[in-house]
Amino acid sequence: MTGASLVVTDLRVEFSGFVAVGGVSFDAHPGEVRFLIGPNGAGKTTCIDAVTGLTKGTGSARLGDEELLGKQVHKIVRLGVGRTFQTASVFDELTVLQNLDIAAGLRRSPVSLLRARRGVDPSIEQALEETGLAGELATPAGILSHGQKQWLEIAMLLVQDAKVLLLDEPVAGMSHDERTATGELLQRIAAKRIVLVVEHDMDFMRRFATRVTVLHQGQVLSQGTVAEVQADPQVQEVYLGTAGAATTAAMAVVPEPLKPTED
Amino acid sequence: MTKLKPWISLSGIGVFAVLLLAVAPLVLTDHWLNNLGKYCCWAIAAVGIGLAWGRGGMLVMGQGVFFALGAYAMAMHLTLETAGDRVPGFMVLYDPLAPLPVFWEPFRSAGFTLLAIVLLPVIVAGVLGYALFKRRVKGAYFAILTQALAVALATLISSTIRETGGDTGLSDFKYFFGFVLNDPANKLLVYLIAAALLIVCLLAVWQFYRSRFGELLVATRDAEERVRFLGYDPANVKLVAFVVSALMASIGGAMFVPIVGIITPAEIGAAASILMIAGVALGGRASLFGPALGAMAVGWGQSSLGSTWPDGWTYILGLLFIVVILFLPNGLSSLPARFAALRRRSPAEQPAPALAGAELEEVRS
Amino acid sequence: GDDTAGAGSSAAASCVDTSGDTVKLGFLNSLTGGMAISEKTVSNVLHMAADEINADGGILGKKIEYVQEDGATDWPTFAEKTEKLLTQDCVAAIFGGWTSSSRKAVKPVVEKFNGLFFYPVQYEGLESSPNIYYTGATTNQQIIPAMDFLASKGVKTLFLAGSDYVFPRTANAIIKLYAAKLGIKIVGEEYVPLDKDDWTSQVAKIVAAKPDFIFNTINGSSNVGFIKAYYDAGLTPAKTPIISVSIAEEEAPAMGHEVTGNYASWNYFQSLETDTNPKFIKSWKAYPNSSGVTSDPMEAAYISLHLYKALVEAAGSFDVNAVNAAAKAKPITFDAPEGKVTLDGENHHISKPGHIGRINADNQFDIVWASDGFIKPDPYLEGYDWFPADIRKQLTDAAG
Amino acid sequence: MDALIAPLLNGSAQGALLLLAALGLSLTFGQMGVINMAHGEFLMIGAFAAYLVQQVVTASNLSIPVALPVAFVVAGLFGLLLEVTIIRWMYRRPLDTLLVTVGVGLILQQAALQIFPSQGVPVEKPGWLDGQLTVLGYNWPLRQLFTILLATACVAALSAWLKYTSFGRRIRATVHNRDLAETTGISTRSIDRLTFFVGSGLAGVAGVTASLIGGTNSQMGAQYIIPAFLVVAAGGIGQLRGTVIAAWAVGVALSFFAYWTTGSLAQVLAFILVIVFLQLRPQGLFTVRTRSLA
Amino acid sequence: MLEITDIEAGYGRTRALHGVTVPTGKVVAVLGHNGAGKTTLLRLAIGLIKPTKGRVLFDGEDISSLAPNKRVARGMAYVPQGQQSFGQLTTMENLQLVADGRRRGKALLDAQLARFPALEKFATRKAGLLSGGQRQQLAIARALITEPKLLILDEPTEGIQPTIVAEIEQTIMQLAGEGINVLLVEQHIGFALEAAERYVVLASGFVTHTGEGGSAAASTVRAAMAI
Ligand SMILES: Nc1ncnc2c1ncn2[C@@H]1O[C@H](COP(=O)(O)OP(=O)(O)OP(=O)(O)O)[C@@H](O)[C@H]1O
Ligand SMILES: Nc1ncnc2c1ncn2[C@@H]1O[C@H](COP(=O)(O)OP(=O)(O)OP(=O)(O)O)[C@@H](O)[C@H]1O
Ligand SMILES: NC(N)=O
Ligand SMILES: [Mg+2]
Ligand SMILES: [Mg+2]
Repeated sequence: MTGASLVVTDLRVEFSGFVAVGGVSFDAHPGEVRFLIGPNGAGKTTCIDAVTGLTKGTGSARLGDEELLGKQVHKIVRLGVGRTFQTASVFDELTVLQNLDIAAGLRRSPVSLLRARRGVDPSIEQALEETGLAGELATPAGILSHGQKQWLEIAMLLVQDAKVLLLDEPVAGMSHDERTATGELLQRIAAKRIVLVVEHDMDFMRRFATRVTVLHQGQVLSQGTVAEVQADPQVQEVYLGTAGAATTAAMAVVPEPLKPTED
Repeated sequence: MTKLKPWISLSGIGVFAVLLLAVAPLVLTDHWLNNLGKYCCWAIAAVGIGLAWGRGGMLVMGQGVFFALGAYAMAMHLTLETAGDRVPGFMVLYDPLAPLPVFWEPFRSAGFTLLAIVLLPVIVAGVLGYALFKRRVKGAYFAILTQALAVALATLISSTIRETGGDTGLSDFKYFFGFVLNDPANKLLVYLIAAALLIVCLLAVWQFYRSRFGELLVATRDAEERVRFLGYDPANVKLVAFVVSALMASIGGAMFVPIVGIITPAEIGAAASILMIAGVALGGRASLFGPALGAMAVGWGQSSLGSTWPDGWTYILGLLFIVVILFLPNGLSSLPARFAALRRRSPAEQPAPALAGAELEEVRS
Repeated sequence: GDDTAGAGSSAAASCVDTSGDTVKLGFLNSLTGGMAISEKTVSNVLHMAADEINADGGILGKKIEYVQEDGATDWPTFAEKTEKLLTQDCVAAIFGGWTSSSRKAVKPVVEKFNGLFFYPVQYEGLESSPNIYYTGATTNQQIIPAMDFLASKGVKTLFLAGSDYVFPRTANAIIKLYAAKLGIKIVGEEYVPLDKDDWTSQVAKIVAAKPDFIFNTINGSSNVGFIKAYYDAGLTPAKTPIISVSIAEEEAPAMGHEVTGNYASWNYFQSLETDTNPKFIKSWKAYPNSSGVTSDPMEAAYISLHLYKALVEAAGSFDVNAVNAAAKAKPITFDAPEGKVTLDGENHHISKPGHIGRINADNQFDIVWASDGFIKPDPYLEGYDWFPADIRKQLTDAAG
Repeated sequence: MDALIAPLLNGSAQGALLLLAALGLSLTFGQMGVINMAHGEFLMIGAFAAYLVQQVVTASNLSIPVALPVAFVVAGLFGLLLEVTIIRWMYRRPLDTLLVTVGVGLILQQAALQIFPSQGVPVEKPGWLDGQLTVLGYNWPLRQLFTILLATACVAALSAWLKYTSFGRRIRATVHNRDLAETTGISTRSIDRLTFFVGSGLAGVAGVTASLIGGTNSQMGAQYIIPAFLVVAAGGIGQLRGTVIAAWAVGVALSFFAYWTTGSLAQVLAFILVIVFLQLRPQGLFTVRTRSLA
Repeated sequence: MLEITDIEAGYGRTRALHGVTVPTGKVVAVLGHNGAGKTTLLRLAIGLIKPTKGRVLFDGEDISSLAPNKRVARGMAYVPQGQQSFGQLTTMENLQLVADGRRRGKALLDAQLARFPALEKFATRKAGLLSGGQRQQLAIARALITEPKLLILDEPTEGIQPTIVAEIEQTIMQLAGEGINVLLVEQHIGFALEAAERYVVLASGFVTHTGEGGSAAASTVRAAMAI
């Protein structure tokens, strides 16, 4: 199934009458870092929820030949779809190693579950290297910082060998350098996998996105390259800000003063 | 939740086995040996609760149900063995002409009885657990539901006097699979079986805890939904732990019958189920030895303190719940680690908890 | 392991030691749990009887030294404590128990160790054991007199209300047999678990069934709920009276005026006028922690200890076999508050007078009916042709 | 007709008592997440309070109306004491509150057994509750009507308090996230104490009613605790509306089962019914969903 | 107004802050990598954790042992990291919670609704069902209703859409202009320093740099924080 794409067609999610996602279509392919952006409440997280089985949705979401909608969460995961959460969730009582070992366990036989672990799986070692968590091997995940937990989540997806990584605001709360490191990590990962990122950090998006889909009020507002999307006046209006480039610059490395302040 | 090195735990079980199987029969009177046998039965059930609750986060407040399955299966067999061809005496009065109830018949067979002791809890816990876990019933709901189930079963047994002996229970067994129960030698044999079964259960959970399944169980306890997103069905993980713990309760119940000589609905109802938990909490819910030792301690307290000072024992038991849960949520077995922590004063030198340290060594070796 | 102070001796032979100037006796009552509300009093009156006997010089000149054990309303605990009393404490005899379930738990243990158990509460009969003495009523001393009383009042229809356990179920089985003989129709039969107080649904059925009388075999606090539901429903002793076998002077006060006018069948009432009763009442009222009223079960418990003294002194020994032989050798009697009772050495029950009392405004009982003298105990109802012989045979076979 | 109307009316009254017992739990369990197994003993305290009031207010017509607020306050104070000494340390460990309060319940029961006459004490029903109301040919005891009215009044007062007052909002906020509530300026300590006081006080009110139905003794609380928890669970955590419906349904079911089968079997069947229901709707009748994974 | 001097604090046996002193100023930015201890410092400031050593003064008064709600009553407000709201309460109830019992409560509430239109739109929805950004807006609105003297913000723009980020940043500047003191944790160093009068950089719980704010400081800080 290597090389299969994630194709979402006419996805709809309703919550007792409220249409959170109203017919969204997009696709994502291995080799690209796909961004999903849009105003707060646009339905980005809900899209991911629907694709991963957390929320019921109609329409279609296919990974290669497999329809994902309607399957149970763990079955979808077994098809190779992994995700992270807007608020990081790892197993606080277990160490980093144990967290990763559980993530890697998916491919093991039930009998091996009954045996004790011996040594560290090579795939885990590699994921630790990639995410820079090697030094935290024995740290209980509960006392990792916010950002470290997010890396741990990504590492768990790596050892899980997920073909699709759906990342909900993976760099929220990270410092600039950490964002850069994470972005580069995603680029490396994306070489062989599908990576879909939800983010509000436009600087981050500009640096690492290959293609962008913009959602607004549960609909696709715009789709294309970073430059195309940024140039879209509609996107500027509802998301980037009326001042377009100027507001975007507020997020940039060297911001322009927004408004003079008198002390 | 100190994690001991595997060989330490294993030799601990060894020492425990020697104490129970060799030392105890030599030094204890028949009466106290019999009592110790009874505590072993509770300890077997407690080991299961430790697995389900301590590691799996499922507070089973109705372990009496599974205790009952084993106990009543065994008691029905022993009752029939004692009655021979006749209908058991207690049934006669309510309907002298009616035959033995149908569900009693197969328990004439020793093989069926043994099979039932193992399979009944597996089937019942399997179906019940599947239904509850798939529907994501957990936490307090699960606790209260299982407790309600225990109460319902106890009430049902109490009210079916001809079929089950009712509130009076089943008692007055003369034989145990052909052995005369009144014979002290056979009593010793029964005790040894119970003690050996306890050791076997400890070994089983020892392996569980050090296995990957043990880690997965803890992960499921702490973040069930997250486990789902790693491709596991947490319902199955919990189901395994629940079924195993039910099986242990059933075994405990089955051995309780020949040792104590009577089983009644009171041994399986709300109070009894909670008392089993008291032992587990006292010893340390997530530790290996805690549940068993805690259950034995509570049993012993009941026999000895409950004897010399009955009113006081109730207060002590009440206070035990309060003090242990409040100050020692991980039970008495967490005391050594706490003292150790006190001795190592400076927190800066000791940033990682004990768990991490042990884990590290395990990885490096 | 377990480090308890085992005496080291094996349990096989009796370890009772009466060589000193005391004799050890065991008292076994539920001091905690649900039945404590009833059994505490029995325990207390046993203490009073022991004090009395000790003040009087003891048994065979030996002072009673008692070991009080808690049965904790748990039948296996009753069994365990019986074994402990017999093999660890080496008591010469055990006194106590209340529910029939507790007695059935004790029975195999006293039989196994050839001990003695004195049981003080009215019960369902159909039992006798060489190791148990029954000082409460068997069915022909309480249930049957009550039925005779009902027949004498011309009762035609009867409703049975009981707690869901062995005594009420068995008692009602017997009542139904006798009612058929007496031509009384049973128009309903309801049971509620011992630990449940709410009788409203069942009383609604009683209202609908309109019986002439209600036969009440409810035990414990559930009685309060029954009486309240009865009163709430507008049932009255004038039209639908109750006859109870487990409401006595102890229980009635907790029911207030709502129980007034109803009946109870017992052997002993506080209002009984005998030579010995005033002294018994006086001692009890003065006794520490006493409830202030005397009642049938506590009187039977009082009898049990005195009867034991009489038995041992007749045997000249504390040995169980000697005691049992003495019981058979000649009739042992005791001048009890209910009158002079005589022990039947064969079935180990005592003769008792039957009385029906009616509850007055003070929650005391006015005696309205008395049997023709003392009734000989007949636990297997051998003197009653309406009791099926085949059941009797099956029961005795199963027991033997 | 009687076969239908009698169980329906009796059951409604039974449900009302269950509701009174469950109401306080729905606060302390539903709103605060505390599984108070000593709630039954608070109910017992309310009943004993009613008895003590009757020793002072001897006019039996007056004593019960006086006993209701007194029992509320007395049981409430016991609850407050429990909160201040024990529960306050345990808000992050809901399952552990269950075990701790089992211990508290044991102690309270034993204390009551030793303090009061072991057989229990009489609580006299006021004269104005004597008699029956004829409903479709069935003579419905007035006391049952009283139970229903009392339960209705308590539910109305409680739900208004929770829904429309700032106290109510604060309670709900504290339940949801203690740290956040605290940093929002809510004194979570006072909210905890107040909530626990009211929840336990309601048990006291239930106790007064229970004392008119069954015995007033050390064991009385035990028979209400499990059914009351089942009612709260079946209604949906923190959902008063659900608690009301569940209590009524369980009461009526109990009564119908008792009418058609036996008293014991009715208990069993009612329990099974609730368990099966909860299997079908694990979050109870009414559910609150959030998006968090926790 | 808020003085934090020589603080040591942590979680259980883990110490997260070592001898931290925060410079005083109208707007103080706290910078640092993941896990540096920024959130811990703010939790300490509002009183959710207690220092094992050191002093916390507010308006000259030692508040080290004061419960958080008392600190709020004295004029501090806190917006925690991670878009926290009372999920079971509606948006409106979340706001009423803080408006209750305040003199100008209603007016303050309306002002916030005007500032964040999404909140007005979803006034009757349970806050637990809002999107992450909506919840963050709600959290800020809640803090502002209390008319704080000192506003403690933990990454207030995390997970917020750019238009609203701009608005929040504007709001912060504006509040600072109105004389409200701000203790701010921000990953957008540019904005943080722009707004800040002083800044402090934390690394592994130690203070590594402090200095005056202003855009000019950005390159210094960035150099200091380079991995
Ligand atoms: N279970 C639910 N019930 C009702 N409404 C919901 C539910 N889940 C989400 N919503 C609504 O659906 C809309 C989309 O939410 P979603 O979380 O997908 O937004 P988002 O694009 O991820 O926003 P953000 O960037 O703020 O995280 C929001 O208005 C939210 O309030
Ligand atoms: N509840 C906790 N228990 C134990 N240690 C904790 C806890 N919370 C945080 N820590 C530890 O304290 C240190 C500081 O964490 P803190 O959350 O203050 O970092 P931060 O600077 O806010 O990071 P981020 O930018 O990721 O939010 C980290 O090493 C973290 O592991
Ligand atoms: N013997 C009785 N009352 O159980
Ligand atoms: Mg989102
Ligand atoms: Mg932080």
